[in-house]
Amino acid sequence: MNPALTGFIFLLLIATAVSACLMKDILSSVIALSVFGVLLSIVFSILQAPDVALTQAVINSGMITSIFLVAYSQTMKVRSGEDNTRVIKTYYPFRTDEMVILFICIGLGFFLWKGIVPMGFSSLSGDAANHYINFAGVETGASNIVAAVLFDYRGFDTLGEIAVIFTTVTGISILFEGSRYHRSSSGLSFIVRRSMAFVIPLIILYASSIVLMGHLSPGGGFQGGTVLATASICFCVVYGSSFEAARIHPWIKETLESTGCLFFAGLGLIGLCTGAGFLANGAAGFPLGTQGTFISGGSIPLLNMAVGMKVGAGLSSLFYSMVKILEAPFEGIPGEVE
Amino acid sequence: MTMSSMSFAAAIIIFCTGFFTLLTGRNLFRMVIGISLMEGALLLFIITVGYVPGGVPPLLPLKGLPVNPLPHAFTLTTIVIGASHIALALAFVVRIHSSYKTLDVEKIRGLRE
Amino acid sequence: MNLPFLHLSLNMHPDQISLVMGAFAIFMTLCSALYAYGYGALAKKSQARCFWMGLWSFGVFSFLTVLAADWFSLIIFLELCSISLFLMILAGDVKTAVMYLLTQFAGAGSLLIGVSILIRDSGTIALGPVCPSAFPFFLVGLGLKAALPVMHFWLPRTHSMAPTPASVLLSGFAVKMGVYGLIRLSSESTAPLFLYLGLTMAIYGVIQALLQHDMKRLLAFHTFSQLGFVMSALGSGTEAGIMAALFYSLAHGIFKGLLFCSAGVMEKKYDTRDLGLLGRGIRKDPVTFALFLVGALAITGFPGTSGFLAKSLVKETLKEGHHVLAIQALFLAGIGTALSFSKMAFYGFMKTRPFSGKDMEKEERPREMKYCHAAMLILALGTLALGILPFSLPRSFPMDTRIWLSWGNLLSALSPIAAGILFFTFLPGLFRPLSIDVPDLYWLFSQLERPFNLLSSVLQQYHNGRLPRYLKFLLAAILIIFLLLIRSDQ
Amino acid sequence: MTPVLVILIPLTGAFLLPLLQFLSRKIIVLVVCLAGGLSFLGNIWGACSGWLRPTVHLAGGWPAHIGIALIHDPLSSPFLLLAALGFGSVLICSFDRTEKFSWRFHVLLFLSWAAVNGILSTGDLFNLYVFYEIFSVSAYLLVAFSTMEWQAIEAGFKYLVFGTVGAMFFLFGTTYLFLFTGYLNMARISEALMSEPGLPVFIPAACFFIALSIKTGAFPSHFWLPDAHSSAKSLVSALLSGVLVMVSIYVFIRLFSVVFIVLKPLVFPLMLGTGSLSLLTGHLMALRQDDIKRLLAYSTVAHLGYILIGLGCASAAGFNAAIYHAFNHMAAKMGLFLTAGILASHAGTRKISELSGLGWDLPFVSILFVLFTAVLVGVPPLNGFMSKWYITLACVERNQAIPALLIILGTVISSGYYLRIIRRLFSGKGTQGTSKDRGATWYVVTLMGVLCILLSLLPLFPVFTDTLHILGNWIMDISMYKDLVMIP
Repeated sequence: MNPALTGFIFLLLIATAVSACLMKDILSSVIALSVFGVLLSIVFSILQAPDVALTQAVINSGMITSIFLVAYSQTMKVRSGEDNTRVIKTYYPFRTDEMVILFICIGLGFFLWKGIVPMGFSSLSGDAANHYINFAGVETGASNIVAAVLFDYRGFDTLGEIAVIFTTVTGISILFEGSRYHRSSSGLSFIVRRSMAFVIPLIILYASSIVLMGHLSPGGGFQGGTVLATASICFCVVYGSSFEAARIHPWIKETLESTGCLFFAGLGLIGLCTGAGFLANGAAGFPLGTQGTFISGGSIPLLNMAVGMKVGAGLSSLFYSMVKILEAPFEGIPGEVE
Repeated sequence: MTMSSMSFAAAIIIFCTGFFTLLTGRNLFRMVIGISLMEGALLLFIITVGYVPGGVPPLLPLKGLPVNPLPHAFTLTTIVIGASHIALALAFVVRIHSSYKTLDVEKIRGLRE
Repeated sequence: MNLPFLHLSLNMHPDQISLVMGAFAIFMTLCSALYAYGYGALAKKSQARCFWMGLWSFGVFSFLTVLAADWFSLIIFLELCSISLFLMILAGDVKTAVMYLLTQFAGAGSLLIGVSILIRDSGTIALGPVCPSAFPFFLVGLGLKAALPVMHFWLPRTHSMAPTPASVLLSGFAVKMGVYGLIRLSSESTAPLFLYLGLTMAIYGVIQALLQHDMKRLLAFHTFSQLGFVMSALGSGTEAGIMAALFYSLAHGIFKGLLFCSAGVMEKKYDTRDLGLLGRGIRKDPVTFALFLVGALAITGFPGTSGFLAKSLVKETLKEGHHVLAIQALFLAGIGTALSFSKMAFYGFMKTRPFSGKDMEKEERPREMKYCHAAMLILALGTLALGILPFSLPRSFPMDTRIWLSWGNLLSALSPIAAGILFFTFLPGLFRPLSIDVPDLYWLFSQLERPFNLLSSVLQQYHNGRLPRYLKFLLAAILIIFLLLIRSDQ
Repeated sequence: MTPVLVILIPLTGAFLLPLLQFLSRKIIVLVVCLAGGLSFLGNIWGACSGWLRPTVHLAGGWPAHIGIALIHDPLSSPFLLLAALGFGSVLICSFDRTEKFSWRFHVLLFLSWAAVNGILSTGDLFNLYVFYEIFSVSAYLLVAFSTMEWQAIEAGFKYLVFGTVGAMFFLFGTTYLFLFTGYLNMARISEALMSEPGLPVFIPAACFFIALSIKTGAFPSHFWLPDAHSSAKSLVSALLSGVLVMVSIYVFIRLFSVVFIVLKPLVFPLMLGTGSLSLLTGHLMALRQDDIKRLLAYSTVAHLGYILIGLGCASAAGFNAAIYHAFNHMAAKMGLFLTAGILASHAGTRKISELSGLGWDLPFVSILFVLFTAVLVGVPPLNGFMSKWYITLACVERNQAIPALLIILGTVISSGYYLRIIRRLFSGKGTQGTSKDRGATWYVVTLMGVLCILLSLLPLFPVFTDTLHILGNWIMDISMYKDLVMIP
């Protein structure tokens, strides 16, 4: 790729980051952050990481931005006695202490830079990487080496990862336990709602293709699951927040999520039972199939499905927990606030 | 400048920007934005570690020397974990706002001494 | 490295000194218990429970302390003794008790560091002289227990504020355990240091005692001064010196216990310890006065009492070491002792009470007071027995006892007493009890908590709940860690 | 049974609970008890097998440098035991009558249990990070669990911000090490770093040091700790102070004794300094507290200082002492937090100045409180004294005078502030007369008291000294660990 163009994209990336830092209005900052996320996913694809680019686009710039906006709108609801100032101060010119912090941050950056200089920015290093590249196809049957690493070689990490999402979802539903759905929102106009009805199945189809083809092409359970969750966010935006809750009860989502997790763990236990080790794939007797065909990769598609189920249900219930209105009583501001 | 060095530099600069935002932002949202920027920078950093000049994506069949797939697997995990952090932080922000009625972090100091 | 706990602890190997001290510990505990039974001043049931628990555990632990064969177990039991005493003092005054405990913990800590240095440097922790690198820690630690100069700041307050039975044990045995440690520590090289410390203590204690108006504080300073005698005996650095120090501690423990007991009885009777407010005890309570007199004579070294023998022993050992100056200093201290006990006897017992209009005498409880008197009687008999027994059993004592009965020795023992009494008779105005407390080092050490308070209030200002500020500290710390590591890397 | 089950049992318990949420409470309780009991047994088994015969499980059957190896060795086994005791007691406490039963709480509890076991078992750096994040996220949420309290939310947020920064530095360190060596397995990284001198290893070392000191709550980044530990529910505070903090200590030991073995003379003095400062700060701050739980939280900072000083000695004796102290601190601090919770709920306030006379109302609990404080202060025959003495010995052995003196100073200061509470407890008169309310917490507190006494008795047996010896040797001599991981 043209180095000048690459350089420009990097500059743009930095510029969006700085603008997310400096913009006066929070909403503008959030939008800048979203742009930053998209640019980052472009950079990832430049860096030959399609899987990551997809995930970044879906999760960071899609899901997280929407959660940002939900949180923002939650805090902007006017209540009596509320401090409504959104912008607390202007950010330029910098105060002295901010200058000091800036310099210290630059110093930190200098040290971090020092760590990579002697490496000379080279090459594929390590036995592990070589092994993956040379043997992943044979040993796991998957075409997507990243999926092979993620679900087979280092499948245990992935178990941990879904546990992190599980924890977060549980936690957020704890944090918003005393809340209920907002009734007033009736969604957008009729035309939008009808056209959405056509789009939603396509989104779900797309999501399931990402999930099911995870072992063949970039994508997989995380990405597909997030797209699924996006469908449910669309429901919320287009039909109003109480619609989806009425159709799909939160309990169903929690059940789906838990089932996904248990499915993953169960697949791992099969490997353990056959004596090949937890989350073993070919060694545990999963048919590896022909590499490049749909039925290949042993347990990887199954794991992808489990993860997709889990992530989709988890993220949408996370979103719905945040959309609900807090009913927490005003507890008074502790201590004296200047 | 090579691709890697540019990328590393960008990652470190963005990380410092994020840290700066976290430290100086008085609004809770801005702090979360700072965290988010730091996470993004970290992702870029990890991906760059696995980058090989002239590499191809790690998809079989290979059409050349592929980049290191291990950092990609990392990054996927990190993205999800980072997203969890941010979602959790935002949930906390909403909760704090409902009890303190403010987003100014300097005023959120019920616990002290 | 071998982690030393089991091989070393609970290591009991008593020699003669230990056995004597052990017997003495039991004796003192029992006397104190008897006295406390009669004393009964503890208002609340909980306090009394606390006190008795402390007393009996003190008996056990102090016995174990002196039996220990290595420094580590000695320290452990010593600290347990401190806790028992803490419980006992708690029944009197909480603040004093806390102060006492903190002091003793600091001492024990210093001792423990000393022991760990000992393990590192000499490999053995058997009782005995220690290597020079560990010596300062031992000196500080044992000094805090034995109230060496500067480290004695806790002593007057503790002795005066504690309930009297606790004071009896404090002065009678607790301080002696420190001395016991110092006895074990002493060697040729430490002798001069101990001698000078001892002389300082003897003189300073007497001067302070003369200025006191609180009976128990006065006695406390005398404890300090008498410990000076013990230390100067150790200062001779000989076997005989150690013998003398040991004997002196025993004798002092008994008669000081007796003196505290009588002060306690007076306090109980008149509800005050102020010498300016007391008096007339000689007529109201002649028994107490008589017993007090035995103690007072003993502490001044009147022939026939244990004090006489002890002082003679100390003098003897100092003479052998040709420490003429030391003998003279001790002579001066002896005069001071006689003076201050004349003062105590006069103002405490003989003088007519100034506020006779309001009779503050309490209802007596004769039956229980009897136990007090019994305990005092035992102590008095002990004093006399220690004074006479060595003469009747010459072989049981390592030195020839008869030479002390020479006229010269008797004269030198009697002359400071006579001088003291004479001074007191002719210059009574000088020694009238003051109405103010004379400052001691305690004030200085009560300021010790100031820097800590200051520091913690400064720290508190930084824990002010401001998250950005916390993060700034974090950033600074990150940079410092990077800098430290990069510097040492290059 | 393999190390993986030790992680999997609590994890499955956590995943299972949401499915049961509409079933009757009895069934949920039964499942919780079952999962808890199995996890407890699993931890005990892991500890025993790790001690007697170090075991390696290769997840997916791949060799350690390609896949992930889970290892139970003599270093992880004491911590597994500690986790079993801590989590087990908190699980029992959660059935107390005064606690509102909530299955979500148990989900978080099991998740953090699984995460702790994962951290203790894994031999892979990135896997460690993942488990660390489950652990951290569940810890933030456990802190914030009582959602109606503003303190809990604020503390949770502060903890989250600190923890996230720490996690990022952790990941930076991991990435640098991966950049340098191409491995993620700790033993492999260590080997590779040894064979390739000249790399700027200090940068990942600094990153890890920062990350771990944030996660532990050591001096410059301890600010979140008192907030979090004092605002959470009592049993959560007990868990945080007793177990979760110690897990970070484990990571400290593991990382700096295995991975950064080349930097040994650089990092450990730093740890000593951090430990000394934490000790001083914690004690001095505790001196001025009027909130009993906050005081205890600051005391946790101080005790972290003790442990870090022990580690900083970088000798077998120091590591032993630190681990022994971790146990003692766990038993005593958990007991203290739980008793403080009982006392505070009885008094209706957490202010020390308003606890007067509670000692007469709740004599048993108060006496246990005194016992626990005595352990933490270091009263001679008790275990706290023993471990402090070992730490002092280790310091003196390495010629570190200042930390040794600080330990003594800390003892004096801490006895000062604990005596203040005790004095307040037993001053004045009781109000309601002796209370005989015995909830589950009461039994756990008793258990902790018994545990303290058992731990105090341990040094009386020569076996204990030998055990510590083996442990110290294992930590100091990492070749055994490397052999274990790299051969299969």
